[in-house]
Amino acid sequence: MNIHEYQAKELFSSFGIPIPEGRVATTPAAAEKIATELASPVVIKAQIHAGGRGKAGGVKRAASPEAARAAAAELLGRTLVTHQTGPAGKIVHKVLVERVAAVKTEIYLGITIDRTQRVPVIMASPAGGMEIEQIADESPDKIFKEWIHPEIGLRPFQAYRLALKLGLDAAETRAVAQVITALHRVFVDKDCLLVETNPLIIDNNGAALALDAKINFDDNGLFRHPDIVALRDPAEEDPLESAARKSNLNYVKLHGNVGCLVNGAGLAMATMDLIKLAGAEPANFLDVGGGANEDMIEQGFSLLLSDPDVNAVFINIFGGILRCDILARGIVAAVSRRSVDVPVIVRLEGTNVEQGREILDRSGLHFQRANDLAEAAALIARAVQEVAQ
Amino acid sequence: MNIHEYQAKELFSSFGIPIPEGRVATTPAAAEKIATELASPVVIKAQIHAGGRGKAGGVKRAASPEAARAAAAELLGRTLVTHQTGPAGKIVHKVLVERVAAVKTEIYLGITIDRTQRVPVIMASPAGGMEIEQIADESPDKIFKEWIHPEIGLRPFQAYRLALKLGLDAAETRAVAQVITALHRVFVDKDCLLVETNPLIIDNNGAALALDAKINFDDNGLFRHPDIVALRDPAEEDPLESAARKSNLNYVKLHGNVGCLVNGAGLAMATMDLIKLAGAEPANFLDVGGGANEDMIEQGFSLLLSDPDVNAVFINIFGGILRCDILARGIVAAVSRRSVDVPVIVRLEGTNVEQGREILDRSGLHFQRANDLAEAAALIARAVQEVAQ
Amino acid sequence: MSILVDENTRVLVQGITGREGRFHTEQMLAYGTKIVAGVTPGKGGQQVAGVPVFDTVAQAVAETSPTAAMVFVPPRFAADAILEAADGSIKLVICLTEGIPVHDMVQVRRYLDIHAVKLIGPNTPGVISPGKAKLGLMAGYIHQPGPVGVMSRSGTLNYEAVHQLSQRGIGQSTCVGIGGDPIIGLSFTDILELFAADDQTKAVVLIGEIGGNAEEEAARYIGAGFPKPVVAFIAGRTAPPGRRMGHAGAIVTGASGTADAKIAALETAGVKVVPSPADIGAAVAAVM
Amino acid sequence: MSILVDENTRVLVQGITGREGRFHTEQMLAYGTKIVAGVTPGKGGQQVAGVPVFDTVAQAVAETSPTAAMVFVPPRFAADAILEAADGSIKLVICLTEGIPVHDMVQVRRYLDIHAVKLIGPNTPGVISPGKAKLGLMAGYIHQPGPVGVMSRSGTLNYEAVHQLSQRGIGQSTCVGIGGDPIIGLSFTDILELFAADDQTKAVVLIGEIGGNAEEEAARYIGAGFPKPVVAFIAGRTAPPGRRMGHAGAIVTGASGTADAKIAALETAGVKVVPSPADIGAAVAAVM
Repeated sequence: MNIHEYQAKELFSSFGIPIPEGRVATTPAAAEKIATELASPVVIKAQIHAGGRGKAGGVKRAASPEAARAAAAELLGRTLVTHQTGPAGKIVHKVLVERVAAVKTEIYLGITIDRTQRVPVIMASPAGGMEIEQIADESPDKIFKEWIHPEIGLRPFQAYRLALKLGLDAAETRAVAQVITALHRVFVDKDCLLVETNPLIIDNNGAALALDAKINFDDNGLFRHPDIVALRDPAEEDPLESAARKSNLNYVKLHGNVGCLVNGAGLAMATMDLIKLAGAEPANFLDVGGGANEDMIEQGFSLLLSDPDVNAVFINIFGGILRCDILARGIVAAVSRRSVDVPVIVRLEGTNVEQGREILDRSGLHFQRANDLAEAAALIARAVQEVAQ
Repeated sequence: MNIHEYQAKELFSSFGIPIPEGRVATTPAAAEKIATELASPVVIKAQIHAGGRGKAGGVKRAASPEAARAAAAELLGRTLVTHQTGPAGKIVHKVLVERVAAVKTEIYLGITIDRTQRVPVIMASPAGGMEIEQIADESPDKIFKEWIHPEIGLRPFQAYRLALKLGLDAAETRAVAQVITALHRVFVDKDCLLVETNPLIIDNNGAALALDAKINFDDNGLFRHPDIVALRDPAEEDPLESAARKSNLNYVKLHGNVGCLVNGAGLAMATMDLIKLAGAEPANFLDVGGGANEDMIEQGFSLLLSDPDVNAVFINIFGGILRCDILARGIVAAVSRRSVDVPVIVRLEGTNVEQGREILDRSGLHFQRANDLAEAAALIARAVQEVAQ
Repeated sequence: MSILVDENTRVLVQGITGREGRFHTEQMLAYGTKIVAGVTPGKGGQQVAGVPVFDTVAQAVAETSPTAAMVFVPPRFAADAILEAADGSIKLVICLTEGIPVHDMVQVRRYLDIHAVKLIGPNTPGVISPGKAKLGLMAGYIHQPGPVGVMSRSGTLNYEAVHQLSQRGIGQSTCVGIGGDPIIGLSFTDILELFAADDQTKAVVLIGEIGGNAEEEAARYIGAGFPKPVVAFIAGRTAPPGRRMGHAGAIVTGASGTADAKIAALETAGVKVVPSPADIGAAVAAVM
Repeated sequence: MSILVDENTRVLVQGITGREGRFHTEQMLAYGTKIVAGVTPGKGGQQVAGVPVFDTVAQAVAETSPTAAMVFVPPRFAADAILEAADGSIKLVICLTEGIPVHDMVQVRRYLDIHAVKLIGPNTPGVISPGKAKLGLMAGYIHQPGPVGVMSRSGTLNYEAVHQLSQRGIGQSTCVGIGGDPIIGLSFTDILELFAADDQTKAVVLIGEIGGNAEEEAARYIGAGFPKPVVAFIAGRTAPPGRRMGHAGAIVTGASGTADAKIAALETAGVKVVPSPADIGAAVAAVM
């Protein structure tokens, strides 16, 4: 789960990380008021769940309250397209109005899980303000890392050792070491997958200040953090994806026209690969997961049918935890509520497969049965051709 | 560092451990008022830093507010002698007035550091209400233990496994497991050497309730816990010991007449042994420690001289971290401020011993020099005999 | 032979009284797996399909001496269950639970390493040595005993591969789902080491997917002299970059986690990588 | 020979720029100890008595390859310093600091065990192999090279024992203060194992005190066949029970920690236990 920059900054601040003075506004008038109160040049930052806002024109400076109002007016309601939003972009509903800081030095700090070492890793770079991937490409020798020993956690000597590599003076090094320690507490205490501040700056007074803040939470850990769940912004989510999430389905909207319902993320990805190899494009990724019940299957199938782009559906199930009879009942329930006017190809195998097939056979649903993936690929290719004609 | 039962209970409560309703009173009238407000039979418990209060008459029941007043009047100002106070006893300045609980089951729970395993150990026993030493003597099979893996901390399965051994029903077992988990958090979060509730009871409604609470904090960890330091009750401490503590000296008043000033706890204890073998009794334990400076030595020596019981002093120093020259300067400073009318025996060895001896020799202090422990023992024996004559 | 589990494996099922735990206990018993005990706190003294249930792992261990534990408990309690199994000196734990917080797994994995406990998963369909023992969720009937070791990050793709093999009459020595989470127990490389030493295994199928670098590590290991033929399929070649596709494992980050990078690494190591998931069976038949 | 430290030991001093760190660095250099580096955060680039100072252990290790670290830093930073030394792959750490919170040491000791790092202390005067190297606070001049290994929980009592030996012309192989805190690194038993294997050591002096059960454990180990004569003294026979006498170690709790219990256990194991601290030297002379 992602949150907005302003929310991440508030969280940072509650862990003792210094952030610029500022507030969020949803109207140009509110932005002007904040700028007046700050009595300083301000920066106006579009609040959407995507990086790359600066390059896309989502960050503006304003020297006066009037200019702040104008900048906010320009951003609010506008659709911002960055390299992370996809071509549809995202609508700006909120802007963050902040006091402009006097930047002396820009630093990158980030914490994530290193899957190879199986522990958290803290990354720091004096090349702040750039994307970490870009730093890694262009100057990998400027990325410094500390791995956490889970049995003792981050230790002060590590925070200091890492900060020391950034080439700062003694007081600045101590300030950055403190920010590193606090960032790590955010990372651990809030079950994060990523915590990042880029740039963390040293200002003209030698103080550290997080000019940006990005947090990605582990969805699996959210049950421990009702305070974080409360920060969710439904406006940032695709409506179909939100509906899917409410049903505990893992759904990602894509740009093709063959809807697919699969159990297991690996098989779901392989199914997308198969659809492509058959000359078609998947309309979505939908993993109903291992623990799916009838309701979830029904929801998932209805979701596919409600996507106007879908003109063929491929159900590909290899029953394990998810039993084929449950799958079949869910499909039947969905079909009983709405008409199905696109071809449906079904490939069913695994636990309780006989019952599942029997239930589908008796359901009155018109579908094409594939006995294996090769057959399924052929049926998909044919269905797509027929639709195209 | 120790705190009162009522303070420990408040701390327990802040960690979610249920405690009986009650408040502390310093006057009989206040005790009556609390009993009136509780509108229930109450128990009146003398608040001193020592166990064994029940047997010593420090805990009384009162069925009415008037009886509560009378019981408080009897306890407040009285000197209570328990097996932990020493023969001098302790004066009761406060009483805790609590609602009487309906006890169904009494349990012992305690957490301390197991020095052999080098990890915290949680102990539980269904033989609650007895001293743990007594349970260990009389029914060792009724003490159950869980050791903590420091790399992962106390885990729920351990708290449950331990609670399960107490022979309670399912809901009670869960309640006790929760108390175990919370007690462990107190133990770790507050740098404790001992956390104990004895008894923890199950009341008639099946709820767990800590009827008693005992905490001993690690003095070395107090710098992290100003909230705990604020709970210190100077009335509970020997004035000489308090003065010593303020000077960072480790002083324990004893009942003999040979004062001793030593560096190192081991040598200090060995010095006491030596005094006893020489036919005398040590007046104190005083370890000036390795990091002692001139001031601390001066304070320590003055402390000895201010004890009216002392009629001979033995200074036994083997310099290591503490250099002999520093020791000597401290002694000289103390002597320059007050007359010394008791025999002083000095045994000096170790780092900078030559400078130390020279400083003492030139100080004008009359003292007897011992070249080794055997000589020191002989000099002590003679000094004690002379005083006795 | 076979690896990890066989007819002598004595299994403890944690969370045996839950819906899935109960269902799969029955399925595994029907397959012939030797399930000796179950654990559910508060349910000690009950039986599930004739298997005695205990309140704690310690009790189950004392009474029934299991050699492997299977964890069926819900995500928020699963880390604790794994640690309880390890604390009970069980040296092989198979955790089927999906959705365990990754920070829990950081702690768990480290603890298991310190105490030399092997973990399969979490978020795995489990392990099966066909004809000997099934410790997992897979449909037993699709498997046949034979010479091919199968390992994958994905559950259902694992079944797919096995199904294609069995359809061709090619049996399996052991099939292992290593799990789809960011932090898992045994890796492809660990399993390859076991397959290398296993007489029964004559070839290996590796089913990978985008994200992480488990496949790249496996490729390095194979390239350094793995003695048996390996066939691989990598799922997610057509997944758009930067979108999360179900497994936390399947986030494409940087060049190292892409399908192309993985395929290139495997091919360099001499692995036969098939482009379509429909071709796995045929490719194995070709190398046998 | 000798144990733990000798003329080849390359020493890193953590907290070298502090008052005690500086003083004892000079003393140790004067004794001939090979001190190769010091560490104090923020003081990198300075020198102390000709020894280069670094900001971090990692830098010091990279530049000077120390084989042992000595920790002189204040109590609230000492645990971190020990961990930094261990993190730098230094396999012997001697921590002189007194007053480290016991919960810090629980974590530290566990981490060192996992990473196979030997710790002496904390709250120890250190280790000296007379004539070879002094890694500690003890006055060097009281020591002589020779055949007796000395170990104790108390610093100054250790000096006392050594002094009595040297006065009689009996030298020492290595003298080890194991530290007086509740949680320490190497125990009496660990040191005895080292002395058992050391050719130079012909007899051992054990200086114990009330509290804990380190002496009882040592007695069990000696009783099981320790091949050299052992002389012991236990301090605190006259200490009143239940009072804290300086070392956290010296709280008498239960029967096992009393001087009488320790003396009985040692005597049963064949150890010569002397009643007065003045008699240690004579007793050793008698067994040589």
